[in-house]
Amino acid sequence: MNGTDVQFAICGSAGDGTIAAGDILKRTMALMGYKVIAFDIYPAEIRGFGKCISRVRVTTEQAYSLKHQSDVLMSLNDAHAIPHVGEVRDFGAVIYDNAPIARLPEGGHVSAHIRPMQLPYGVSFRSISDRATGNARGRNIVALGYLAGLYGMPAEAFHQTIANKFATKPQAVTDANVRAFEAGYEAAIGTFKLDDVVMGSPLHRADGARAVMMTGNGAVVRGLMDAGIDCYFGYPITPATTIMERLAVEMPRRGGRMLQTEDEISAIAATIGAGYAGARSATATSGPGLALMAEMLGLGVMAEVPSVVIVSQRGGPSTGMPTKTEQSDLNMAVFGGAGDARRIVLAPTNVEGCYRCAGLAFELAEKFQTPVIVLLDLYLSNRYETVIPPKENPFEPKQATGPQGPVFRRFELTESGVSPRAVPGQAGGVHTITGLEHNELGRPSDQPDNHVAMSAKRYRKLEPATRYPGLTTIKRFGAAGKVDIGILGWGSTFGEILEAMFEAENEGISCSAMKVVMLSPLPVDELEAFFADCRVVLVPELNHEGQLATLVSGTLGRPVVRLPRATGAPMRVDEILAEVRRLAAETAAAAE
Amino acid sequence: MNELLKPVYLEEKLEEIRADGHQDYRSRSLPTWCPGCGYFSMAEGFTLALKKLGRSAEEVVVVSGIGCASRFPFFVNTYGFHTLHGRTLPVATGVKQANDALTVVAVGGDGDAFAIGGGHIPHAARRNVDITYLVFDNGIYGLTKGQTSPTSVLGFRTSTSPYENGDEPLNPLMMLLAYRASWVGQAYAGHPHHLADMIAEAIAHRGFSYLHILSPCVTFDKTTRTYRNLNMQVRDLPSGYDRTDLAAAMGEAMKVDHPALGVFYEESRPTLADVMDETARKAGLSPVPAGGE
Amino acid sequence: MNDRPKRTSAEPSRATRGNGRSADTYYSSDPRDIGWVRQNIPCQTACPAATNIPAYIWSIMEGDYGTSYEINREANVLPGVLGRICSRPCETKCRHGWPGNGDAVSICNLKRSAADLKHAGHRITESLYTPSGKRIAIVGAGPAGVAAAHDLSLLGHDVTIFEREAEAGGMLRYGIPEFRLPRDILKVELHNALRLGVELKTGVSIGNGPGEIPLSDLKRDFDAVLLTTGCAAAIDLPLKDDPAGHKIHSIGNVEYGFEFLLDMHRGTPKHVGKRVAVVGAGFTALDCARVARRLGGEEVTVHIRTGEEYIPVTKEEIFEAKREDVRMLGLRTPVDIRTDEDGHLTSVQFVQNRLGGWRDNGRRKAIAIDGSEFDIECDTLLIAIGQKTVHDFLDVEVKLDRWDNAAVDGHGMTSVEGVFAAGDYVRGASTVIEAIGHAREVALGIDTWLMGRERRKRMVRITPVDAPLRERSFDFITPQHMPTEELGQRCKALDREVELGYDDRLAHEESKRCYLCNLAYQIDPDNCIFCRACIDVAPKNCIKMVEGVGINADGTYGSLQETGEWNRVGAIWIDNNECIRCGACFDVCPTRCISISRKEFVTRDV
Amino acid sequence: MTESLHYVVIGSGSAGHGAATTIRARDPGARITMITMSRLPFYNRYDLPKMFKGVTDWRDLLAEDPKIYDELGITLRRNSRVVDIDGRARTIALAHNEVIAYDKLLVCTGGGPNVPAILEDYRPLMHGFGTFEQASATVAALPPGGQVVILGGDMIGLDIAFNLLEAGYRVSLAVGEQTFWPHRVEPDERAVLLKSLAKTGLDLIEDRSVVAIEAADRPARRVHFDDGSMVETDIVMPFFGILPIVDFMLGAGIDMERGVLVDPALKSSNDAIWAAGDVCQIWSDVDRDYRFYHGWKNVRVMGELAARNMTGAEETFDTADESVIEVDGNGCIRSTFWEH
Repeated sequence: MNGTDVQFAICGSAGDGTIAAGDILKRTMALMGYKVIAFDIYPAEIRGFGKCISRVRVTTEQAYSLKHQSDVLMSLNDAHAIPHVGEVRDFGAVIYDNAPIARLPEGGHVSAHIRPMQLPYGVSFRSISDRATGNARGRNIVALGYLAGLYGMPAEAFHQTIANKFATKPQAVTDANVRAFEAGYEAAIGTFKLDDVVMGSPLHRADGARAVMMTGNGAVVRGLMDAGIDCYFGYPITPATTIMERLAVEMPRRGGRMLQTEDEISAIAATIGAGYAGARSATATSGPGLALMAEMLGLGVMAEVPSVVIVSQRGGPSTGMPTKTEQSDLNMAVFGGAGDARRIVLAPTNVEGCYRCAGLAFELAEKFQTPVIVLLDLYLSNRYETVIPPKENPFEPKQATGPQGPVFRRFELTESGVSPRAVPGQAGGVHTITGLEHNELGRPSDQPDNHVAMSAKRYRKLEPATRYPGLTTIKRFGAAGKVDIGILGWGSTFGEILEAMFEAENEGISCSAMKVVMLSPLPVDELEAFFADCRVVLVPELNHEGQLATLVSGTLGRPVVRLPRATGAPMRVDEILAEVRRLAAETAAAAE
Repeated sequence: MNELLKPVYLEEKLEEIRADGHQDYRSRSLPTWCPGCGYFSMAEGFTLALKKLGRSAEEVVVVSGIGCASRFPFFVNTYGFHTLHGRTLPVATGVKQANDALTVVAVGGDGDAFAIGGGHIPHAARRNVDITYLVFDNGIYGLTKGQTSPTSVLGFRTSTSPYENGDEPLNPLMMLLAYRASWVGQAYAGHPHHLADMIAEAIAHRGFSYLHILSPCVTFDKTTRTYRNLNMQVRDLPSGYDRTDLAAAMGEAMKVDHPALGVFYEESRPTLADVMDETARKAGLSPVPAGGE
Repeated sequence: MNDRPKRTSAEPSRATRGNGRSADTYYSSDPRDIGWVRQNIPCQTACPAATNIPAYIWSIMEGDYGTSYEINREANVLPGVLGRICSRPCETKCRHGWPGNGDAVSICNLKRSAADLKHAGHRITESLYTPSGKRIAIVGAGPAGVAAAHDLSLLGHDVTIFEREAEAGGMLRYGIPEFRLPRDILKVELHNALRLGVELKTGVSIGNGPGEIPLSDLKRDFDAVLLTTGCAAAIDLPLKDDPAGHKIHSIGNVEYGFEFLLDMHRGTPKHVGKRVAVVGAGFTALDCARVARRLGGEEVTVHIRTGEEYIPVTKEEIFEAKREDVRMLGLRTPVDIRTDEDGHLTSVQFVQNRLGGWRDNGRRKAIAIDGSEFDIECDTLLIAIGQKTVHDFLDVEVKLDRWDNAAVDGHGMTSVEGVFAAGDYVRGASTVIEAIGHAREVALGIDTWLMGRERRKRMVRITPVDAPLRERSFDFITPQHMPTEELGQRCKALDREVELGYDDRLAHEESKRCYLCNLAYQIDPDNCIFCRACIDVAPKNCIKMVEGVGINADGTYGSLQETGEWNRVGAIWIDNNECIRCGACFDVCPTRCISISRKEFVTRDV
Repeated sequence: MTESLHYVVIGSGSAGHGAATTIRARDPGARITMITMSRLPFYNRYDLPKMFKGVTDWRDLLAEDPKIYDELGITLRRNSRVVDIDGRARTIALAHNEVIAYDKLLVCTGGGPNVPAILEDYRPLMHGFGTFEQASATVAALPPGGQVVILGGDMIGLDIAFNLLEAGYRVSLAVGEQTFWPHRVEPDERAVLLKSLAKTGLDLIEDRSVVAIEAADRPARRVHFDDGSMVETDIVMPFFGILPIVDFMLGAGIDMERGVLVDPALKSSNDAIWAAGDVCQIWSDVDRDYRFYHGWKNVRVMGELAARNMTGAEETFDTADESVIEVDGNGCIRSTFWEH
């Protein structure tokens, strides 16, 4: 391997500082100029003993997903880390505290589970922290320091990150953490490194642009902010909450308004209310919240009110697995609710896509006067990637609205299907909108011809969305032209698909991958072309039934091979690869 | 000369009405409520109130849910949003958040407000969103042709309580007072002038104002909440009543057999917008808290 | 009668925020109110005497026949008379008879019942003016003269009536057969009219002849003279080759009906043959035919130029005549009278007509068909084609109009200062009620002229009514038939009254049928919430959403400009022209913004 | 279903490895845990000198493919130090506070370098070669063609010395009592052997005793002798034979002398504990004493024997090779210790 490609996993219990350690690690890596993809897994529990894992993949070349195998696992809590020892590759490292204070039963220590090809590093984080800072709370930072020392990372970069992280706390906190880091770092210097994990130097961009690190949710926030969000309404729900939390910080500083509502229904209701009143307004939720919002989204479609709904999916149905990732809300996002309620659904595949989709969602919502759902999942919401921020704000500012002509026909049946729009406060545009079927003036009408015309309008107007400038609605990767295996994917899973596809290419398999960012309306022409090029199309996704497979297969009337996996964890590259290999073999056999 | 007996000359009256202009606040569409419905009273009172307050049509947004009362936006010539069952207040909150300059009036019936939408009221009230909530309480579901509502009286027979309603009706005024609505009043559809005045006062109030409007359902309730009965039951608030006394307001609200008309309670406290402004001020002074991204 | 549903002001607490009203009266001379009454009370408007019909019917409905009688007398001093023989122009205009509303109210019968059924001890109440010292001579004690005398005497003037005949009453006494108008009724009514101090001089002719008083004397002796001599001569029947009909007087058994009746009522015994032909189409013609039946005529036919549908006689009259075996034959005009060698009538030659266009008076033209002459054999011919005024009694020159009637100005004064004229003498042959109505107008004119100012003026009195006075069920009551004498008995005596009059039950039932058009239902737009509950219950298209109203030249309202656009609706308005005063709207109005007031003409001191 | 027995083997050297595989062969249902302080899977320490010839990756030193542990169902516990054995409770305690219960325990912890008391203080200044880590550090500390001072000798040290010479380093050997450990060498024999050693290119330092070691810049070490002489060198490596590693089982309640005292069947005084390899002293009926039997072959044999006995056999250790050291025809030293 030419460049660096190391994935660290830090696992501990909530309260161990696992995520914080991972956070410092990935920020430092980003600061140093590496590309970073990171993903934290939180427990559903508030505190106590839930498992936290922070995975950080550090690369010099572009990576598309986390690797299913980590190079290094650092355990801050053996009980939680033990199940993850297996994810460490052969000749990778497992780092753990070799002096826990509680007596453990047999197998209770992570060392009991280290595979023969993995390399153990027992370090007494606790006692080192005790010595360095006077208490054991800094053991996560000790461990981080140990990691840094073990792999020869520059301590100064970590110092800076630590200082940033504790900027709002007393200086003593920063100092203690730095001491803990240094102590761990020194411990590592005295450790003989046995694994083959190697950190090379980061590559720096020719244009000198500095990458920043963002989560999918963070990128969503940035996108919403850059697109000029006026109002946000939300109700806390994992894994979307961080969007609201960050907006709560950012929006008041820029004149926007963030309101925590009493439930998701009111969140979407207020979002649509604000959208009606001319604001760029958004809400964010997860599957259960989206289920509650379904009725309101229908209203948004019917009343043609712009609104943006960020949905970060998690394990379902019902309360499901709040802290696990899943892509099982596609059906609801695309079809959910009553009636023929076509809306725009975007599913970014990476953090940068989250930024663009969130910002463009406002443009689309405004241009096409419809709710726009940006469909993330926990894995994408919470994963960190290094992103080069655009030099200039790429989003169009809010478009002026206004009535045209003496009689304001809010729902005029135009050729495009998009009607003139006015917002409250504008003279000459007074109108009433409704969730009832209505005529061009917005008056309730259940006449057959009218319903046909209006339904057609609501579908017709969204067609150009698939070609919206600046938005990648669908894209093919890998070999062009005819291939044996096509892999079709969406959302967070597409990173794994790409990794698998490139690996398969390396193995000589004729394959290609396509991501579908716009799930509704579906870019049918491009999909048709892709299907025409592929002997077999494989659709890996994180749900039980294969919802994209059903959507695409149903839409195109073409067979697909499903690879639905709903485990709560991200898709495994090796699993995709295995399926690709199997299909390639079948294809080859069939060809003979 | 007896002025009361003096005949009304139509052309003069029409001229007067045209000059007054309150009919400009009406939409072109005729209200689709049953003839005689008390909701007409609020529609008319609303237009009179807007005229009285001098609000221009385009700066007013009427938000409603689902139900007979919620058809209201179609019948006024302001911006209107006929939303979903029970979701009036959140949508109205959204509209107000988007533009403080708008006069936002939420409108709904008793089912919309207290059954499906009951969960939203406390929050709009406690946040003191500067909107006006007009609830038209006829104690029945009219649009679905006569089922029991949260304010249906005990013993009321409806299509869903064929053996008489046994559920204690809730007391909206007590609820709203408890929720800390900063303006709580009650009016009656049979007293349109008073109703119009109350709507005007409710809209003029800065903060969350709640006006409970007693109205008969002339189609599905021929026995309980009729004009005849209400005419006999309603009363004025006692003389010397102190509208800043929450305990007194509660006391009056408890007298359900003889509902009082008037302003039960009024207080002045920061609105949601005020809080938002204060938040913005604090945000401007503070370092950026970490977290989130 | 006491089982009538009582209406109570059921809505309580009205005084707090309702359209509270206290009982009071408001007088308006606003042309819109005057116009309202004219527009809304078609019976009263149709009545030449402007009888306040709804008011007197309401009194009947309340069981108060006396008051009903008094209300009648305010407009028409002879209710008992007119209740029997009135031509009933009111009934043809009655709102209840409008298309879709059913049949007209039997107004006239009710008028009669007021007179007939009032308490035996009923006392007439009149308001007398202070004596003015003015003296007025009235020539002719027919209905016009009596009516004028009555009014003028009330106004404080000294009135003397000069009557040529032996008794007062004019055509009432001498023209109308007793089976239609019993003479005792007439006598009482005339007495009631004149007993306030009118000096009645009968058997006194005004004229130039011997024993007659010249008009100029009257003019000299009185402050004013009123000529109410009516139409004192029959119109001649023009015959082929004899346009003036001279030969008619020379033929036996041929007589003018007017003179026939006059003679008969003066006491001259009259006879007719078996076959009696009557030519004419008015009350006189029918009276003649019916008298002929009673005098022994077996085959009595009435010959009409047009058709019975178009003649100015009430349907009831035609009906009763037919029941008495009088045959009505239409589309013919007499052109000649045939006689035998003895000069006795043998037959009448008619020419066949066809119907032409409409004439101004609402009747049809009859156009003779050339060469269609035919003969009808008969023993007696009675000609009753109309009467005309005569002026040969005048010794001063009074200008005539183009119909040879006296020409008068707005006050009723002729071209001669101080000489007024009223009734048929001015208007030509018309109905009794027209004569009375006109006479009363002229009486006011005389008073104004005499006193130098208008003392009385017609205004609209507006009084509140708490609740609707009717029930919707009243609208479905069918007209109560007038009981009549058995056919077998009728012709046995000339003075046996045919129509027997309503009893109390019939009168009350019929009275309920009146819409009481004088009740104005009005919505107060200031209190209206535009809920359309009233429209919903309205039995007719009587309540409208309006944005404007047309104003007629006379100040009355034209058509309402309706709109279906909510923001153009200025008011929900009750179209009183459509309104049948059922009261349904009043009952459903949630804000009690509908008021009821009684609007009626009154004549008030200025 | 009866509970399968839990065999715990402490130590992952030849003895432990051989024992574990043997147990597995004889008791397929058994649970087998192997505990070792080593951080690497089983590799042959005798191969470590290859590192001077450029073999630096431990994977090239593995004695077995680590997959066999999975295949054989042997739990390999590395980087785990046993700190106590409770012979009654049949549990062992690990340094990281984990307690493991056993049914039968085999101790084959081998031995650690024997460092004379006088050199104790200089441990940080000396390089070892007992483990891959030590060897790697040693190799890393050596500049090309650098100087090595080997103190003591012993057969392990000599092997390393030869490899160092072969790799082009300069090697000084400060000979002493343990130079030919574990062979028992008669004084005459010793002279021959030393002569032979000198022939190999070793710079023999004789008749001097080390008294101090000093860190310096370049070269990094100075070795001071009792005669006041001083040798500059890059590294110093002590080789004074090995001592059984038994300190962890002082509280086990079994009979020990220097090593664990076992009967010829390799069972200790506790019925559930066996010992094999460099750690055990075996009763010799011949010698009427407990004896150590060092050397790769012996160790391996002991491990397997103990395993067989633990799994029901009743064999005795009676085939021990006598260690032999001699100078062959080419004048080269030949030792049974080195035969593997």
